[in-house]
Amino acid sequence: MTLDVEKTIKWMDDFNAEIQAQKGYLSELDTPIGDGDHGNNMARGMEAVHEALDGKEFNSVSDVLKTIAMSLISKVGGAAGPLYGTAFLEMSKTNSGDIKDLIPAGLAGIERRGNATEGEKTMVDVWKPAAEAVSAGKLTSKLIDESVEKTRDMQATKGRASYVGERSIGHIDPGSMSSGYLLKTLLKVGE
Amino acid sequence: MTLDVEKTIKWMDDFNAEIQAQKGYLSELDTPIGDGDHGNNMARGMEAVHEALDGKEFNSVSDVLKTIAMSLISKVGGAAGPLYGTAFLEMSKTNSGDIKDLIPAGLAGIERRGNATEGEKTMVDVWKPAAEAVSAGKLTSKLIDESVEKTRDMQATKGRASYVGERSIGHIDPGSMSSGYLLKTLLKVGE
Amino acid sequence: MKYGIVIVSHVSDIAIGVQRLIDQVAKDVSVTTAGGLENDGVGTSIERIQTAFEQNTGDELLAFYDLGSAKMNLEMAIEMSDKKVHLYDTALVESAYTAAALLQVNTSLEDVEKQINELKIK
Amino acid sequence: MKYGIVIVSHVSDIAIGVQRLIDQVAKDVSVTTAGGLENDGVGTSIERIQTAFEQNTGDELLAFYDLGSAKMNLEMAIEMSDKKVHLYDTALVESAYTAAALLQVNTSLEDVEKQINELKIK
Ligand SMILES: Nc1ncnc2c1ncn2[C@@H]1O[C@H](COP(=O)(O)OP(=O)(O)O)[C@@H](O)[C@H]1O
Ligand SMILES: Nc1ncnc2c1ncn2[C@@H]1O[C@H](COP(=O)(O)OP(=O)(O)O)[C@@H](O)[C@H]1O
Ligand SMILES: [Mg+2]
Ligand SMILES: [Mg+2]
Ligand SMILES: [Mg+2]
Ligand SMILES: [Mg+2]
Repeated sequence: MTLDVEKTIKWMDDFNAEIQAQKGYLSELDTPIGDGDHGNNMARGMEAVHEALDGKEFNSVSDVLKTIAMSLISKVGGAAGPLYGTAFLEMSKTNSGDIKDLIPAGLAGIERRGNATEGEKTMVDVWKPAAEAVSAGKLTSKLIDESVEKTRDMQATKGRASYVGERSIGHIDPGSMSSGYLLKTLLKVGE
Repeated sequence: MTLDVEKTIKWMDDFNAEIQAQKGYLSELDTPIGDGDHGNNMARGMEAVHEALDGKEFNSVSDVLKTIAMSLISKVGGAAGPLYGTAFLEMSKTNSGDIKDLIPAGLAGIERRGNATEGEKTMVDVWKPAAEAVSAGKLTSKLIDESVEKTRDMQATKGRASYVGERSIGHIDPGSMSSGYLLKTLLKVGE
Repeated sequence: MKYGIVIVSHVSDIAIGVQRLIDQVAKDVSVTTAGGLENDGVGTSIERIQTAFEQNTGDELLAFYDLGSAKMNLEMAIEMSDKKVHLYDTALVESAYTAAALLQVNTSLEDVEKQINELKIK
Repeated sequence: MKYGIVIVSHVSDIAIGVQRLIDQVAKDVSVTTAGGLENDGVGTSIERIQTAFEQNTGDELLAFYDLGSAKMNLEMAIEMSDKKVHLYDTALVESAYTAAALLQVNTSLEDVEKQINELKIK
């Protein structure tokens, strides 16, 4: 699937709608293993994205992706800001609209910024299987949901959740959940 | 030499006068190797001591010493507060007015509170030789001045001055200087 | 056993700021502070420390401080206190945060100490 | 070479408090802060970090932070900055204090780093 400017904006509209709808749930996920603000952070960031895109003209998918990155970087306020921001910056640098290029580039950005690898109970645990599946042409909503769910039994070794050690087991990682929304709304704009 | 209530109060009057006169100098000593407040700390503390003693009746030297301790503990604000405070508390516990008992007790209090030993460029470097000399009946103003001066070439390994490491060499330790005033005014009330 | 946290700093802003940071992740842990001197001066006050001990609703307290002279005042206050107070020579902000996050999820004192001892720097 | 110090914290009070603590012992060292979010929120803002870089009169900067997400924002700001910025994974309050005290007496960066690396905890 390949994004154009219109589809990219549609993607963000859908993601924004999902974030605003799930804002409370995301912050709830962040409460037992974090500081309970992930939903608010993402909602604030996506509002800024919406404002930055709304009614504007863009020459390329890359331009849209860069604008998204900048809004997230400056407005999210939590770890998710630099992480999603770097993901979108790296996507923008591919100069491609093909999700086979975009998702692996986003993953690389998150891994670098968060210094994280798979199995640390972070959003990497959703981006990594998604990047592998998209390369093989096998990315589905089901696979995304499963990766999100798998973070439940992991012990966090990165981010705030790592402070509670073993007690992080048994809770879905909030950043993985929001990444799931992001990737599923991306799949949907291609349908 | 043995203190009585009157002499103890006279000692504090003299020490207070000296501290107020040398307030600027003590803070100046504390500037290159500390935070520049030792004179102000001691001046504030000794004002509180003066107020606590002024016009009051005391039954024993121990009572006076305990009152001094409490004022210093609560009013000095810097490291010198708990250090001098503990010194006076320990002196008070000896139930003696004999400076052969008092100075070693004060030293023990400072060593315990500051977890310091000789040679670390702290007030211990004045109290320790004074305690030894007083036991041998050989405590003089000259000996006190010399101990103060010896702190100049030491490298601090305790207190704020320890943060600047080698750069602490070449400056007299402010707490040693104020301890010098304290012990010299003590000798003077016995003359 | 209910544990509380006490933050002692030479500057009131630091003490209050650390409290804000850890309140976020430990809503049910009692956190009290002793920062600075009267008239917003820089230093530590044994009376403020004693008040922080008293106002804390924890039965046993974990105390964190910034610089050595705060430690001396803390030790004096501990000697005078009825409550059991544990004093840590660990990174102020980071160990208070770690302890708070762990106490919030009912971690045992032993396990909390295992974690924060890795932050020992004083 | 003139060095400056930048303090990044999730809470504005912590950043300002550390600045007050170190100003005491380092009157001639430029110290700037980036604490919290707009409307006194808890978090870190890349824009505030960039402003702290710009307003610092040091030619090279030493940056200290509280928690991991502050580090990520710091790293982004460093990538976008013209100034050379050194980032330390050390105890926030204690290492900023140590660095300030040493820079005030013109210690070389190498020697400052030797000291603060002993406070590495992140
Ligand atoms: N070092 C890291 N690497 C990758 N992802 C991380 C890292 N740290 C945190 N995250 C992700 O960020 C999410 C938390 O985001 P958020 O709540 O907005 O930030 P904060 O923890 O600063 O409050 C986590 O659920 C996790 O998925
Ligand atoms: N650990 C210690 N043991 C003994 N004396 C100490 C110790 N730390 C500091 N001092 C003494 O205290 C003096 C500094 O007192 P002051 O300036 O009032 O405190 P602060 O360092 O808190 O500003 C030093 O000059 C030194 O003599
Ligand atoms: Mg969060
Ligand atoms: Mg947060
Ligand atoms: Mg001082
Ligand atoms: Mg002081």
